[in-house]
Amino acid sequence: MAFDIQNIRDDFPILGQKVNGKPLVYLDNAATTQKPVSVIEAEANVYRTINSNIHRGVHHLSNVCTEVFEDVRQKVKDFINAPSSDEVIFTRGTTESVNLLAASFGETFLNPGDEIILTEMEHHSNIVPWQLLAQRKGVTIKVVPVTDGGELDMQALGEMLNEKTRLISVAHISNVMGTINPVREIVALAHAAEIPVMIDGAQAIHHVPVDVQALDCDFYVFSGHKMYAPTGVGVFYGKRKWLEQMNPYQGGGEMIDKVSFSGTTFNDLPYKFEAGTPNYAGIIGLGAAIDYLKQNHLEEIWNYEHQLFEYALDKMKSVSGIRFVGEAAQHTSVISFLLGNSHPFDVGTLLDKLGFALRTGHHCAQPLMDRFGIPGTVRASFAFYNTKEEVDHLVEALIRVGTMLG
Amino acid sequence: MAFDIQNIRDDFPILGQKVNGKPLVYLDNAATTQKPVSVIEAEANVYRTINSNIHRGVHHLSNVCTEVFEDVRQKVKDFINAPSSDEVIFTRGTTESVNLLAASFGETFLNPGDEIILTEMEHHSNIVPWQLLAQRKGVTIKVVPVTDGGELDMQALGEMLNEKTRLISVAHISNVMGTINPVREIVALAHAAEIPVMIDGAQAIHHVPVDVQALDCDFYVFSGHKMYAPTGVGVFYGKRKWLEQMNPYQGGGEMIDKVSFSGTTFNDLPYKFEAGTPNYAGIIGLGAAIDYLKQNHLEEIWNYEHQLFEYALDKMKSVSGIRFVGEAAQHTSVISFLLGNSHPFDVGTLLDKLGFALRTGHHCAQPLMDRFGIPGTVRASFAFYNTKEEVDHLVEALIRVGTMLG
Amino acid sequence: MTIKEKQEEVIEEFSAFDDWMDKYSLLIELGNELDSFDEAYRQEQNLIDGCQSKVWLHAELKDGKIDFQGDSDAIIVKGIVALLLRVLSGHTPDEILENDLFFIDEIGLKEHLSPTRSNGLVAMVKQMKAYALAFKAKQG
Amino acid sequence: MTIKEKQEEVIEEFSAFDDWMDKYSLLIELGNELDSFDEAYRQEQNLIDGCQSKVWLHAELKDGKIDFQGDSDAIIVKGIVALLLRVLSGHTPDEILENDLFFIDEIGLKEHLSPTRSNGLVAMVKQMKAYALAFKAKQG
Ligand SMILES: Cc1ncc(COP(=O)(O)O)c(C=O)c1O
Ligand SMILES: Cc1ncc(COP(=O)(O)O)c(C=O)c1O
Repeated sequence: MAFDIQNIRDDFPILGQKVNGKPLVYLDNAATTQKPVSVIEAEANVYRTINSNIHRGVHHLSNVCTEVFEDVRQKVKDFINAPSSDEVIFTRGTTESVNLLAASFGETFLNPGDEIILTEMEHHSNIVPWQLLAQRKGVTIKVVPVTDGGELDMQALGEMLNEKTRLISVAHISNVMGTINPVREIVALAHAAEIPVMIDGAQAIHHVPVDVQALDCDFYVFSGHKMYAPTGVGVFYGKRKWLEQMNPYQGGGEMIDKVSFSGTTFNDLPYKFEAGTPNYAGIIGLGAAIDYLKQNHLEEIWNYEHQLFEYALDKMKSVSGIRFVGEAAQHTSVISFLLGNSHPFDVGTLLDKLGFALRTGHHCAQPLMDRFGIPGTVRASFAFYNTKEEVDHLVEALIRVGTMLG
Repeated sequence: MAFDIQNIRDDFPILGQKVNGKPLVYLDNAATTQKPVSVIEAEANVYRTINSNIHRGVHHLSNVCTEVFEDVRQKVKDFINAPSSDEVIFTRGTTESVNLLAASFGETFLNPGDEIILTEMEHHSNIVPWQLLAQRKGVTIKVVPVTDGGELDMQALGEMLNEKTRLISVAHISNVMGTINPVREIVALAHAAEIPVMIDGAQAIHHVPVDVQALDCDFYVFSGHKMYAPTGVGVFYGKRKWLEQMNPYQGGGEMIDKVSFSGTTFNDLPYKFEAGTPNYAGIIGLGAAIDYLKQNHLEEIWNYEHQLFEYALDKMKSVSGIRFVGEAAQHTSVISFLLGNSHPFDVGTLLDKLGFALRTGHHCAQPLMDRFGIPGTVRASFAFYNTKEEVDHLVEALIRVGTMLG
Repeated sequence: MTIKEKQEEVIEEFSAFDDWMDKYSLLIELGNELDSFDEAYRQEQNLIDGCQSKVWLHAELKDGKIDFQGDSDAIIVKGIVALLLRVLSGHTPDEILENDLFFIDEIGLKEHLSPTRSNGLVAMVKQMKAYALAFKAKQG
Repeated sequence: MTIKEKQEEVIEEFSAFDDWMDKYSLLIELGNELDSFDEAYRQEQNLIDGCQSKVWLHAELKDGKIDFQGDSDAIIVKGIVALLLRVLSGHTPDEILENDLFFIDEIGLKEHLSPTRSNGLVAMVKQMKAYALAFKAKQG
């Protein structure tokens, strides 16, 4: 079946916009993706037809809404091939998922002097929760360096592991450089030393196959809004053996079994980690996003994205003065660059006037900027609704902008 | 201007539904409210027209989306009359807001032996976060008893205050009984002893005027989904003097100023407490909900609800064998009751078959159920789109159900 | 009667009613008529706490057949318990394990046996099958 | 020229251009032509870190008038800085405090002075007004 880009684009109403009088070229997909009609309507239809607070209701709407909601847990389980939907916990986003792990795993298992390993290419959301925990708990953070090419220094990682290491937390894919990290190898290495691994899948879940059993990772987290689903939805996957031992995360409705002032007991998985009314309408939107991706054949989406990326990289190389930040062999459709000595803000601002939406700045990865000694980059990140024509126009625009900025 | 109930109902698409062949009578508003078209469309339109990750973008969509998002902060500030929009922090819901306070205020100010005061009528979301904190920190929880009539024992509260008390956290309105607590008096009492007060406004924000400056409360929290806005949105209001001193809550994007592995500094208010991509589409929906309420004249909505409540209470008294749980003088439109010795589940199930959506069970307030020695209640909770005719039908249905259950 | 025949009998009985309220009247009647639960068995280990309602279940093997006793604090749930006992009690572990329970769907009570319902009935059916498995294992 | 007249002059200059890219070419030119910032003033306390770009601002009172110097690491921001200096530098604190800055809106650069933009310009304008207030207070 051919991948029909025009059909695909028609599914995303926002793509027809004009910006500053120019057709919108949306290349800020690593920040957030656009939503197909089916996702927008799935969420709106919750409110139009079944809206009711979920769980423990005896009335019709509540039961229907609960079933549709719980179906999504099943869909997520299938999407990441988790052993059980009990291991799929809904959060507000990747950031909350990492904070959940830092709070629950941290409170349960970490003690002063323990070490956790992060990398120099992590997003702030996979750094700051650990720094806050480190302060509270007297834990030390070790940082795997990044090579000039934008890859993890695996040898350094190997040397960092020791008997004090309690956790490795690493991005599956860098949000700045698109580097695909060798997460399977990292898990194997860590497990040899009986150390659990969390993978930050925010940039991976929609671009590469994710099979948590094949990866054998202990935790895997991602955001809905970066995979064509609504905002305010995230997933925290954890192996049952950890989830059962971990302290609960937040307190509130849903996550309890019995509450009394003399003692409270907690609900079973996954509810133990889901306090309060969840964003069920948004989560039902996530279910629709998964359906949409499957209907459009994930393999084809990934192939298309990969071709588009290769095409873009090749074309962009021709822009005079362009410097790429991160040129890893394993790469998804995220390209960070600088144009001569121009400030990323200037490049981004001019591109905006030509209709292009790109992100500039440190991309919430300041340690990586420091590593390369740069204040920021311009980042073009592609999704499967982008086209080769858009790439061509981008290249023309870059040449024009480069000339203007001298 | 007359309050036109038919126009109002037309704004809520779900209300036209049939359930089990009967017209839906939705009386589960304390669990979650229905959404007007303007809210549903506001959220959908974000995705159709301006969706882009907010803050720090240089491109058009990102700027527009950021402005619309930040406008809502202003709307919430005005709605609760906060001194500054910097004191308005967006969360996932009431539950997360309480957990935020427990984590940040708790970590910053509480020490072993300190006491915090809750009440017997709190929702689990205003109990369990404090229990988890108490365990971590060696803090003691004191509990204000509830009278037979369903009011707070204010004398007991007064006697509980002492030099070890660090915080009072109390519901503005009980989600089970509709009791309006004398929060202004509680704040005055507490402030005389220099103790801060958090008010759980989940059941109040849309039913009574809330002016945080008039209340002089230190913290006020509520959920969007209970005030006609989307799921996955909550508000945490806090006085600047506390917010500035409190440790950050979660780590991640947005809440930082500078990140490096040698030391991280945090962003200004309100961002210091907002880690990660917020649920901006849902939050923009909250803005639309506030606009909708204002367009329909809050005073008229409250008056109508109050009349409806008085009408309902009066009519329901005529049902033989009915027992009300909580009969406070100050009351919103929430009525908990039991029918003879019938189990709430049976009453709720039969009512459902007649088209009525009511909630049964402990309503996430088990300590209150224990207080009254009951397993649960049946709860009818009204919103301004409910009608006297619906009340009449409910009363007929209750009589029928009462007879069936004997 | 086989489990299948008993189920068909129940379906037949309920087919007389079009109206939900009539079906529920019958359930309430069945609940009220259910043999009283032996108080000696009203113990923690026989309790299934469904949050909205409680279910008690006791099982014994007599002459190779399982004798179930059950109860609930909610009368509608108790009516469904009565139906489940009528259909499954007095059968061998093998029979219980081999037969699907199709009557619940057919008489329109499926929603009460959905895993998202917190009335204890899903857990009760699972528990009945678990007893059958356990007794079967014991018999060898 | 008064602040008002200067603003009108800027608007006049920009009105020649319909196309965004031409406007930005002019801004870039203005940025490139801006008097170089005295390196002695490139200090922490003169830095406004707008996250996307940095702005430096120095102010001195000379003969009752404020002499501003400014810079930015982004050339477009620097162009806007140049315009702000041209309009406000060399005026008395009172003049600076009394005059609204309407030219930014008129020439279509409003978005760069939105509080949600993180380029440092909003903070810079605030800072210029704050200097005017401070010098006014000092003069008594
Ligand atoms: C690798 C990575 N981790 C974490 C995050 C944070 O995700 P969110 O803002 O949705 O919580 C992002 C998103 O920018 C990301 O790219
Ligand atoms: C008084 C009260 N507090 C807290 C909550 C929890 O709200 P949420 O589930 O939206 O976090 C509720 C909602 O049921 C409530 O009624």
